[in-house]
Amino acid sequence: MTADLLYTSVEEELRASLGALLAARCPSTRVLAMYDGDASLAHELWPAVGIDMGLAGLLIPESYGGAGATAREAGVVLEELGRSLAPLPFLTSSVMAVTALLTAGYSDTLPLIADGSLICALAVPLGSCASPIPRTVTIDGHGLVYGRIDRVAGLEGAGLLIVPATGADGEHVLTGVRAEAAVREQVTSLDMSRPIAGITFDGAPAQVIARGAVAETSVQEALLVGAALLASEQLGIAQWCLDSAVRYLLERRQFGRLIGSYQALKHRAADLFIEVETARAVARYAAATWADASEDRFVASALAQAYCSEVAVHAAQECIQLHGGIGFTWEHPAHLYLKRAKADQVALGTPGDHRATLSGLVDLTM
Amino acid sequence: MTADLLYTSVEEELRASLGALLAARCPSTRVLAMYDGDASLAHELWPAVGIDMGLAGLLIPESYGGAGATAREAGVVLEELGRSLAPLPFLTSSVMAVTALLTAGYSDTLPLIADGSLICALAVPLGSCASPIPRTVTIDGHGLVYGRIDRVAGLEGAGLLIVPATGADGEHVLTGVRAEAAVREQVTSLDMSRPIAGITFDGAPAQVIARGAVAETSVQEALLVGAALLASEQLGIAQWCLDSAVRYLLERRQFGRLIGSYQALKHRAADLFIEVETARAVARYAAATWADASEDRFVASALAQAYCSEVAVHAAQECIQLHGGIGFTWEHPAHLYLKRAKADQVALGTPGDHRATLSGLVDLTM
Amino acid sequence: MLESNDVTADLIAQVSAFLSEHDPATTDRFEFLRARYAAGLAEVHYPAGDGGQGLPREHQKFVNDAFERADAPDNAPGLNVIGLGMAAPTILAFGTPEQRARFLPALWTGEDIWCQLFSEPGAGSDLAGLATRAVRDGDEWIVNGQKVWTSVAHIARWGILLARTDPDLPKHQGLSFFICDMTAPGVEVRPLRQLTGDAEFNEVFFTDARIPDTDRLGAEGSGWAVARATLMNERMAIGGNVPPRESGMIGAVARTWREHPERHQPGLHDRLLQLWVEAEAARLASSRLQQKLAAGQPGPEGSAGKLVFARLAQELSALEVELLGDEGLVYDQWAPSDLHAFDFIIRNPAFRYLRARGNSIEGGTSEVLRNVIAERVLGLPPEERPDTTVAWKDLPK
Amino acid sequence: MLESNDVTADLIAQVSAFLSEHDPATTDRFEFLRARYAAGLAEVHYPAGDGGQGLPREHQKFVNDAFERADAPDNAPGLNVIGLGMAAPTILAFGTPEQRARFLPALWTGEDIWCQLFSEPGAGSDLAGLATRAVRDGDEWIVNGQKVWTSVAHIARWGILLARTDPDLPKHQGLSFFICDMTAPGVEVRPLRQLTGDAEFNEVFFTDARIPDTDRLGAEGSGWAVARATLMNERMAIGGNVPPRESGMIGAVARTWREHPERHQPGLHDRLLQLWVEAEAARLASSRLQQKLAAGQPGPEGSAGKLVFARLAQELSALEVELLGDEGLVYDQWAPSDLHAFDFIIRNPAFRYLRARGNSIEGGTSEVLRNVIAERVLGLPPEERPDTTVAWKDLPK
Repeated sequence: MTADLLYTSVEEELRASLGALLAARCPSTRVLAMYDGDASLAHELWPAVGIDMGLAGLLIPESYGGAGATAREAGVVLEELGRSLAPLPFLTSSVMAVTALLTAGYSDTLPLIADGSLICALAVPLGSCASPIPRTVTIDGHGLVYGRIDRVAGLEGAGLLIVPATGADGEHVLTGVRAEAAVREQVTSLDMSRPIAGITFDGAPAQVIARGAVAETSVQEALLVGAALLASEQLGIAQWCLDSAVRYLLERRQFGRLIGSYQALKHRAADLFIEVETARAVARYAAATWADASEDRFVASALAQAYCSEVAVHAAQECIQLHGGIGFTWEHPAHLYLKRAKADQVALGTPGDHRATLSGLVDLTM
Repeated sequence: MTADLLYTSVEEELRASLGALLAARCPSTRVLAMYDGDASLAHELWPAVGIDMGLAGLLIPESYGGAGATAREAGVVLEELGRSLAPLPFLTSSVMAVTALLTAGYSDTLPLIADGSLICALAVPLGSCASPIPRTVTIDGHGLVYGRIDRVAGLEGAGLLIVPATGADGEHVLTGVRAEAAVREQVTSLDMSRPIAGITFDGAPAQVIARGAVAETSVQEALLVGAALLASEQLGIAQWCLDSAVRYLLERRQFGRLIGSYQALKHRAADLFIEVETARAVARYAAATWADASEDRFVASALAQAYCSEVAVHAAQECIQLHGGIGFTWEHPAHLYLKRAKADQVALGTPGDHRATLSGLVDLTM
Repeated sequence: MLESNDVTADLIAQVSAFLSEHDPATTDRFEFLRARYAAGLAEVHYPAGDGGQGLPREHQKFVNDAFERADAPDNAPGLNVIGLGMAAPTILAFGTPEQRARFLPALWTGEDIWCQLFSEPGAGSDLAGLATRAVRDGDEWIVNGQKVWTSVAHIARWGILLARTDPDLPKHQGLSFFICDMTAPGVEVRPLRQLTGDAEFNEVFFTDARIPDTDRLGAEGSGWAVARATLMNERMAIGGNVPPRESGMIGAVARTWREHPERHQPGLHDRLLQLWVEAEAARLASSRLQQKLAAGQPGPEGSAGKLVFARLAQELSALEVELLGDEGLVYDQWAPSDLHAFDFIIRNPAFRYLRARGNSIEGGTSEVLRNVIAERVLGLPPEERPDTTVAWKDLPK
Repeated sequence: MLESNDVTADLIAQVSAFLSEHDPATTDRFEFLRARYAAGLAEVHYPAGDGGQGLPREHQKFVNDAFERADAPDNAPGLNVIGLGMAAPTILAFGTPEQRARFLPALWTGEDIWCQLFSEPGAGSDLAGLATRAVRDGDEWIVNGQKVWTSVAHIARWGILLARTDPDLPKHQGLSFFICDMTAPGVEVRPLRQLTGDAEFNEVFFTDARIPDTDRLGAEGSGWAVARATLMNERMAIGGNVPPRESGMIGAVARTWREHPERHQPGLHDRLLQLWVEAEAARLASSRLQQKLAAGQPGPEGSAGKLVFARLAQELSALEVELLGDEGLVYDQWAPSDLHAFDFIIRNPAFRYLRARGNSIEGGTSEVLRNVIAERVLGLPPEERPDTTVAWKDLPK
């Protein structure tokens, strides 16, 4: 295993500039407002992050106007998006949809994504795993799609939906449908910082992006690279929670002492630190295997979700508990991280789903 | 649920007299000696406990010379045996073998067990669960048994083996075989305070104790009441471990403070206290359901093993850790409790086996 | 036993006599309850003249049963938990005869709802560190400060208030205990929204609010002793009856499991069974504790029950969401609802998951409860307390 | 980089020259190693004249590789872990030129095995509280006391000893560091049996044992500083290479799982997979830590690795026994064996289960390591220490 698990200086610079931008323009009060129906943050932020910083096309080859970067840099971006809970379509459009299109060899839309004029979304339920490919939509002989997909993320601002469908003969068909052609039904969800909605197609006209094995692989790769990089978002969440908890332990006094001097709390903070640092190694490894197209990337993706999902949830839970009453309030941002962490735990497969995948990959079957 | 989960005054008296006897005559150094081949403790102790105190026949009706007591009193005895690790055939002979014989309606040997002149052993592997009944021995038309049973407990001093066998037609046959007719092969085991051995029958003459459904039920009841009451032994182990750990926390100083003043250790002791008190309720409930022939006794047995097994192991592990280096030495008795607790965890079914049983009983199936 | 039976028989006879004079079908609800209080049939363990007859508490259930059989209105105890469970015992223990006569009847009938004004933003686990000041001004006290986590403050007529009357004394010694008129000028109640979106609790702000000295409970400076008694009653009240198997959170998750076979996974199954085992074990432990209390063997082990309850509620609700996958993320509403925490079963799994986070914080954090068990049950040394001997005003804040 | 390559090339040339003068096939093993030490090819980062050339440590592997290619004998570093890993760096850092010349050659060749005499029955985590006394008597020190957890003491020629030379000073200030002749009169080594039945460690008793003052390492009273440096080297040594996937305990349990399909249960399966995930995650974390160290970003996170290693070893070995049921209870032998802790894979699951209990105690308990992380990495307040300013003799024992 020779993957570099550290951050390169380029990656550190990317983190610093994105982090500074988000610290200034994505305060937790704006994320909180999304729970009361104010979704304006996403629309304001994306031009700065996606277009001005060029992150919309981070993974798109330079020949199509993108930055030609790898999963490693995308992982760093996701760490910062996790740390700030910025409600952006980076994972859904710039990582997953782009991966599907690149794998399908369907390059027409890539320049539009790269220059920020188009946001895409892979139309699968948030909880989808790479196996089996989720397909609840059919495409008929006239190129019209029918069916419903529940709980899809990344639809805000999306112009094009990338929809895995079943052809008349049962064949996998990956289709592109204009967002206006679908009926969207918003879902009130635990995590309003990544909204989900049901979409229904009732004879919506679709382009065919790929067919057969290519269509299947395109969706699989998108879901797997999504799983690998979601781990970086989870790492960012966990890091915020650890930092926030430690800060509070050094600030709050009870019984005449800083609560950070109580050994039981110190030990819990130490355990959390270990988990976060371990999650960092796991998330970095997952990103590196996809950057290198390593054979181990399937193990690394499943490992990343099986491990980092749990760390993010645990960190968010501990963050609230260590804050005591204040952590239970609407006003304190800790709950926003709990909600995202819990949603991320089931997103792109639960830890149990990923352990089941691993069991086959590493020959530890029932 | 109306079962009395407290101890009656009769039970408290039984505990006090047995506890005093064991404190005087079963020091941990003698238990330790069993690991270096000195098994004399068992032979010395049983006359006092089994015969003089009359515990050999505790569950045997008075009409057969026993004490006519119930699973409740047997549970109290097992708590004390667990607390002292006394290497006695109470669980194997006085509880399990007696239950098998009573259920089979085979009363001939009961007076001999009650007066202490005979020790019996149910010849099943230590890890046996009630379902399926373990049977690796056959009985032929001449009443001779053939076969091998691995890792059987309670053979020391046993005169009669109660052997579940398969008849020529596949029928369940519960047989009695004189211990001399079997070849015994001692096993070096994790827990030398309850030795186990393999036994082989090569045409050993057997009496038939019961056949068919009665034979099957007799073994089942023996294994289930064993599981219910083993929980009391596990409670006794856990209680010793908690007491020992707390005593050390109040005695040992490091960095100028009693280690019991360190909050992380205090919290672990508190958690252990809760587990032990919960195990007490569970073990008492299991004993009460068998004493009352309650319908809930099958749930109670599985619950008792699924819960109390883990508590005993956890308590023993914590006891060693809280003792630090001294807990890792041969000289300190903590390891004797760890070894018994770990062996008890797999005895009469692992916690996983009992959870699987519960899943059927409480309608939570896969 | 015979004597006890006689007492019970006599009480049931009193109820019959009362009912023959006050027909529950035709009498106004509060009129009926006021008369019941006046007749000494409110709570038999209250003193004679104060709604009771000074009898042991265990007789009360026969009185209640007799009224229930007659379809008489009860005092809706669920709506005035703090009044009945905490304020009333404290007033009985520390109140003057005038205070008992003035406050208890309307408290017991439920005409007056009561709230508790103890916790502050800076004083949670460390309640005695509270900063709300009461300064004497003639026959009155002028109160300034802020309280938090006050349930029902928005509908409460009265509150029991712990405030600092002497900051020059060490923290536990400078406190006094008051009965506070929640409608008085300078008392402002604001809903406090929590992470579920609901506002089960309130913040209460005091700005030069005035409390007559006659509404002080117990001696000046004895507030901590009075508050400890109040909190002891809270802990007793948390005990109560043992629910049947598969009650509460385990029941909700077990139902979800049975209803969603398509989401079954072996790993989830084993975890569910483990939690089922722990929940049932905890239920038996509560049952044993109740039996101990009934047999007159009380102990501080009630803390253990709350600790375990919180952990199980959290693990079970977390499992339920995971079991349901993205379907488990669906939330009913973020706007504050009118439902109460104890309605959690009719809300959805994501709500239960969030609400359960509070179980290990409210009413004593799990960390404080572990300290209680370690110190009071196991006798381990107390935490270092640099704050108990210094004047409150000189403590670092 | 170019320069570094030059250094390496030069070293390889030196090895070639050395080998042409000392044929490993015909030279006596220790003679060969002594010559290698004298040639400055023992450890290139040792100083010139003391077995090395004062070069950066990373060049050493090229030297070792070159000797290995020539089938030359090595100094069997696995047999003298404490000597090479702890005593040697301490002697290099604090020893006089005479001490370096006297002790290092036979240490490095492995002719002399070394042991460490630090821990005592009353001083485990709190090492600085140790009670072994060294009293000056002219040019010598007279030592009395007891050490414990001393591995290889029974075959060691020398030991590094921490003893109290001034009980009137606070605990950390009254210690001195000695090199102790294990063959001297008054030094008695007794095997210490542990719960596995083995005796991996020893107790060492000092009864008026005499140590010349010339064998003191560092100034009188500076023993704590010297010992800290020694222990820092221990922590470094524990790091080392990252093993491949499924090494160690997870490998043993995974093999048992594959070999025993008849014992598979869904609950055990999911727990095994969870632990596989944690073990692999921990392996990646160690790998990342090594990369940080290699990139010159050292940190105290090594403690984290040991903590996680201990927990996983314990959980995995516990699972393995449970997986095997009563077959997992079989034990090979209770009489002390000649095998070492690192042979645990060839012993049985029950042995592994027992031996792993020590992983969270030896070399720093998990509790102490958590304190280290909380205080040194996260900056949380240190534990209250009533013992650092009082004279050692006045501390409660």
